[in-house]
Amino acid sequence: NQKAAIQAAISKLTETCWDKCVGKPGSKLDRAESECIANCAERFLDSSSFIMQRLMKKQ
Amino acid sequence: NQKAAIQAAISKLTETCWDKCVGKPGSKLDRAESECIANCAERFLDSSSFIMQRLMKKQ
Amino acid sequence: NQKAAIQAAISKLTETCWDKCVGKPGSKLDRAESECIANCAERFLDSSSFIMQRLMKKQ
Amino acid sequence: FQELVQNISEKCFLKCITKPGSSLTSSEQTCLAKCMDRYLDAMGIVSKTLIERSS
Amino acid sequence: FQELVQNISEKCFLKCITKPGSSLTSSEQTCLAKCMDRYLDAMGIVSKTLIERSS
Amino acid sequence: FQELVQNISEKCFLKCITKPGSSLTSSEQTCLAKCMDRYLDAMGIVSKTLIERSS
Repeated sequence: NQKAAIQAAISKLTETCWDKCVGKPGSKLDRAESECIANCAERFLDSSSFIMQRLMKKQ
Repeated sequence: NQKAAIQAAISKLTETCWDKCVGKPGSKLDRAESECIANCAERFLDSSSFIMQRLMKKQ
Repeated sequence: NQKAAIQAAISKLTETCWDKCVGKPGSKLDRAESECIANCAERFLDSSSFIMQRLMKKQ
Repeated sequence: FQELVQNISEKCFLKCITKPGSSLTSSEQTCLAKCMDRYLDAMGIVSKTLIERSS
Repeated sequence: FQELVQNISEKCFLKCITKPGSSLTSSEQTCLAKCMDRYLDAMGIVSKTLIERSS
Repeated sequence: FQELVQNISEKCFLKCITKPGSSLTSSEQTCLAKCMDRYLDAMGIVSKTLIERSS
């Protein structure tokens, strides 16, 4: 169902953006880390839809 | 069932501790590697239960 | 079924050999990259069958 | 819930327990606690982003 | 098809978007396009190898 | 069993076959054999630890 799909996407994206953006865990996410995570999630979704559209044109 | 869950846990933990502890494979695991693997497995389980308890308090 | 198993194997092997062989993506795979991918796929299959045979002897 | 515990445990074990010893030290526990909180923060940002985009 | 999109997105995001900014730049898009084409090339080589071996 | 073969193949391929050539060399085979034995040793230690803790 859709809810499970969204939760799986949140789970996977969090792992990807955590690895890309977060260093030593501090007492809060600093501004650079927070921005990086938000941009990482947005750009990952942009990248996926770019890839999907381009793949569909090829077929 | 429980047996499958334990085998999955063994499989996953072996991968994690292998990556953390074993270098170039020799003719046997040296003492530092063996200790590292045992401690890695113990501390991973400690960490998981620490995380689980802390998550449950938050909810 | 067999077709799904082959597709899963293609998918997994492509990931492994991509990580091992391809650097910055260019306008085509250069010769070293193509050879590396083909050899990587062949040697991975050799390695798997070597491991499988050796494991079966142990049991 | 199980999957969340699993993901946080893996990510934070790698960051916080670099040389596993004979018990969890207090500094390792502090690191795990912070790491878990930051992971939940990160997940919150990701969720917000995904929900804004899908609406 | 979904799994292919997922695999290419993950591999190519890591290679092409090193510092995610406020939008996809044109050079990031070029990189994604090349990366996707090279990934399909790699998959073609792997498929050929697997099919030759299994026959 | 299939999953064990898969895990060992992946871990040991990465450790032992750094530059895949036109055949498996004998030193690569020796490395694979040792690597598999050490992986099984590691799995034995992990299993023992898990079983002791869960009893």
